[in-house]
Amino acid sequence: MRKTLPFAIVTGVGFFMLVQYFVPREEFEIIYEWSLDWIIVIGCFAMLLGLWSLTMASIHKVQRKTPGWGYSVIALIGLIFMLIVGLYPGQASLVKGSIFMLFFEYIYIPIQATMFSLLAFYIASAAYRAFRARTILATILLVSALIIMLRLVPLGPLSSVNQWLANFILTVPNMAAKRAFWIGVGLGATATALKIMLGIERTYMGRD
Amino acid sequence: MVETIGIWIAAILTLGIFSFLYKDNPFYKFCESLFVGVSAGYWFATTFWQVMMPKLVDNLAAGRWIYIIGGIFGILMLLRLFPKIGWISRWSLALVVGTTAGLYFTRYLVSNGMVQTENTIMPIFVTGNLPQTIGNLVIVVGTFCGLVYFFFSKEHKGTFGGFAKVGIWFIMVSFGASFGYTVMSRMSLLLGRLDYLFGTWLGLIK
Amino acid sequence: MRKITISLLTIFLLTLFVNISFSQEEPLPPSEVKASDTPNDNGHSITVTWKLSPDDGAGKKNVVAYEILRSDNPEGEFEIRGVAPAGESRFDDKGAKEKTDKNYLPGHKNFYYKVRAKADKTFAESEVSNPAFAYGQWYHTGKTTVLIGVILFSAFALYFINLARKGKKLFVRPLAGIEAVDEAIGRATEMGKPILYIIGLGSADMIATIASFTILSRVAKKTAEYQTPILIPCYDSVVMAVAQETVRAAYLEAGRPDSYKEENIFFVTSMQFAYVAGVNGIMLRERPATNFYLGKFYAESLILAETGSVAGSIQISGTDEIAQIPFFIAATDYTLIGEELYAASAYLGKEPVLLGTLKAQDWGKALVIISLILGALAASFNFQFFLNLFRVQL
Amino acid sequence: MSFYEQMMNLDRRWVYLIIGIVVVITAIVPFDVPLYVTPEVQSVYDFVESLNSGDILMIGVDYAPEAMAELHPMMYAITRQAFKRDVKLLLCCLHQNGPGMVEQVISQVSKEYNKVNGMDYVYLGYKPYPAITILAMGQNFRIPFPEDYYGTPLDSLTMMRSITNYDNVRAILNISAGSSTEYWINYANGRYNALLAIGVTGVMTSDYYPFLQSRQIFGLIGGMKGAAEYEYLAEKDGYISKKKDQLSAYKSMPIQTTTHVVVILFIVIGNIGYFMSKKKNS
Repeated sequence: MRKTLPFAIVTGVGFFMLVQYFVPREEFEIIYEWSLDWIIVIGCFAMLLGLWSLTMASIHKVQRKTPGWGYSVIALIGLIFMLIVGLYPGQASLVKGSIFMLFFEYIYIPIQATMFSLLAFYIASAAYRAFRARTILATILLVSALIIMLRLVPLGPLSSVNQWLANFILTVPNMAAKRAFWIGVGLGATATALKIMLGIERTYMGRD
Repeated sequence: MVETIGIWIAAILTLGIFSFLYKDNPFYKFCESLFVGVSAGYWFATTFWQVMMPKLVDNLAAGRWIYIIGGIFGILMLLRLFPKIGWISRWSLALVVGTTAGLYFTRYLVSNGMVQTENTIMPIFVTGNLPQTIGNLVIVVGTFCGLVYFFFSKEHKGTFGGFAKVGIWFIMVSFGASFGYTVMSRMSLLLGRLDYLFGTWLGLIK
Repeated sequence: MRKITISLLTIFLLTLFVNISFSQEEPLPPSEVKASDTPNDNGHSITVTWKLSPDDGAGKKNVVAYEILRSDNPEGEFEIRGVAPAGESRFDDKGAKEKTDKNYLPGHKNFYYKVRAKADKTFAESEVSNPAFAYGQWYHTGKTTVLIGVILFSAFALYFINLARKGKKLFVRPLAGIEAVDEAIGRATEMGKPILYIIGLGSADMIATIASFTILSRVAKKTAEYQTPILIPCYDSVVMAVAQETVRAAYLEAGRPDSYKEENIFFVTSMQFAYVAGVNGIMLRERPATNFYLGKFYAESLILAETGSVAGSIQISGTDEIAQIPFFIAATDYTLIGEELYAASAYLGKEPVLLGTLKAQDWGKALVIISLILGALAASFNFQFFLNLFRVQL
Repeated sequence: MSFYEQMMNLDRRWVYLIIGIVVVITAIVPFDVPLYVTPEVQSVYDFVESLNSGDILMIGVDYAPEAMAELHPMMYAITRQAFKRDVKLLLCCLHQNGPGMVEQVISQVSKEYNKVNGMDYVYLGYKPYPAITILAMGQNFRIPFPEDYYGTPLDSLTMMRSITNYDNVRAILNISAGSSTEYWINYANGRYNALLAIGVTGVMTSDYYPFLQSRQIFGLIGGMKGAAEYEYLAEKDGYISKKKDQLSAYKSMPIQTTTHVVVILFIVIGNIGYFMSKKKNS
């Protein structure tokens, strides 16, 4: 029960999903649709696990008075508050103008957008520190990035030369590399899926 | 009124996050904790209403009892919270992993393997069009070398190693191009934030 | 006399007028309307074909579209099921499979079709077609190429796994990112600091995430042996559950089940940048000696990697998300590129069966290379047959 | 520590500060940047120019508010150009968080040009599973979208009477920040031979250039720069105007240029430092 059943399930549903790809019949299609929905439902229940983990971790920090426990209190308050105003009013909480959505708009969105915009600084810093022509590979990466970036800089008569070069990079070597990359990923993913279905790769699922 | 207060709060939180660029500080820590808490609450409530309700509750209410299976496996998942019977939750994990492994087997083989191969098959010789001929030739050679780079069971030595080397060069060119283009997107994001601070909040620019 | 002339003239003019206004006569109807089950489907669709109306095409009496009508009784009332543009001679009358759907088309029930050639204001109807019913198929004939691919690939894999089981040594070339793993764990142990392992933003069902679990399992086993704590902040609750299982099993295998701490594998939040904010905090406050970023990553990759580098950690990254690899290359110490991420578990485990599948992947690539070369030649010389082999129907 | 070594180990906060200062200064003192219009943007613009009044253009809008900065300018410029030329628009949205935003754009622009919903444009709304939806629309728009965004059955919309599937639209423009673009290319173009052009975020641009080479798309508007080029063309022909503040991407080009110059300089300086300190050590 503990050991065998999970792998029987993996192999069973795995092969069913493989077979249904080739069978257009209605019965297969319906089971396929159900399984996808079941997985979504399982994910919904699993949300509770996440919530539990987050809450318990914060409570532990507060109880043990670990350094910075006050911030855990803030996280907890934010969480509980959002749950109350998000769940208690029913689906009305998702309507624009509700307290829930106001919090989303004026707290979540601005922080989210600002975190995202930090990338503007980080990309500059990464360019400064990491783009050094240490090896041939690093040099190629750097030169290709420079050519693309120069597209945004008016270079006068050189502009059209650079445009041509950038266009060549994007349509020829870029395409070849991406194709090779994607084909490799495709085969690797297929192999991983096969390993799971055959039960060769089972590290992800406990052993006791 | 609500809007004005909202904009002020948003602007202050924006500054709090930016302060992280200087160094980790209590202001940032406050914003971070608030952000984590609020986002988790938002995520839970919206998923509950937008996914859980239509996928499980509405289906059951409409008499589609088969959905109870999803519910049962979902509840089994929660047994993880009880160490003694936590192992039962593996059945649910098995269902999730098994289903998608079966799906991905063909999905990746088709969309990444076969479709990409099909797209790469192109005539090398295009009569009367030298640039295109050269371009196509380089693409085929580049894809070939790129694939050689990803060979794991053969040592990259000799001619084979040479191909692999050219392959990783091609890949690096492509990564450089990605990087170069992304700079633009990231700067746009920063502009958006500054627009908010100086325009929406302070009203300095229009 | 004059009166008669006028009335005659009126009649003449009228007929002329009528003639002009009706000069757009009915077009000729389409012919040979045939109905049959749509192949390769779930059994709720009927394909209708017809011969174009002779008035279809440029310079003729303007058929603008065809309307397809259906009835379950050849004499009964027909309802419009769809429109096909002029020049088209085929229509799939695709229905829904749910009985409750408005558009439900029952299988195994006879239907009759008519096709109406529409001109601007008038139309002409064809004869009623033969009866046809829809039924589902057991095999999708358009997917044979895929089936061959699946069989070939599985055969390669099984063959090499078998070979490996029999004890044949399979060579794998070294990967810098993998060789750095041991060193990175060792460094954390020396410094007495934890290891941070980030599985990324993927859900538990993504291949990159699964590949990351398999690497995590080997890494966790080593951390168990070295007694170095491993922190895993998670973005997805199912991923968290799987990660807990994985690490618990690894500790058990290493013979250190008591050192396993479930609270070290915890959930942060499922919103991209909030997660990043939380992880940033962990990096700066716990100061892990080593950060692993393995799995599915999006825009946050650079924020994580830069913060990690501020914190002075050694960083090993890997993802199959092509747009993020440049940033990992720039900001972390070692990067596994695409397929290397999937291969990593075989490298770390050195289990023969896993190496066997690596070999199968290589053979897959060899096959692709051969097809590429043959295909390029075929395309250069216009061998359409060979090109069609790769076409996959959906 | 030598000067070069110091330069090499410059605290990253200086880098942040310089970027910040440059952005703020350029925002205060803007200047005109000469713009090189790339052929892949020009061809999208020329295509819309070539449409006659009454022709139907389909726009698949697949982005969420996060990508608004880069993609909204394209969306606005194209809809304005189309409406001014009396081209009819058919819109759909395949991004979960996008439908409301698309509605805002189309209702605003349609008001500017007195266009009527159902006659001059139809907004189909949102459906999940982009691949399936795109395939189904190739058969008939009514399969995934029996009703439009506002709940009106498609058959009762005047504009939809002559429209069944991709065959009835002159071309599809996909403005997208996600993977749905791949499906538009593989299915709408690959399976149904629809004429397709795309507008994507800067991050995605290099991924989609290859499809230009293989002629699966006839044009590509990449990120803020592509949007600025489009706005530049549209302004020249009088479809949008600077006075009404309708050139948001073009307006940000000075900042894009200066920041790019700074990033390029960082790379160059970093490398000079690297080589000089290496020389010294050896």
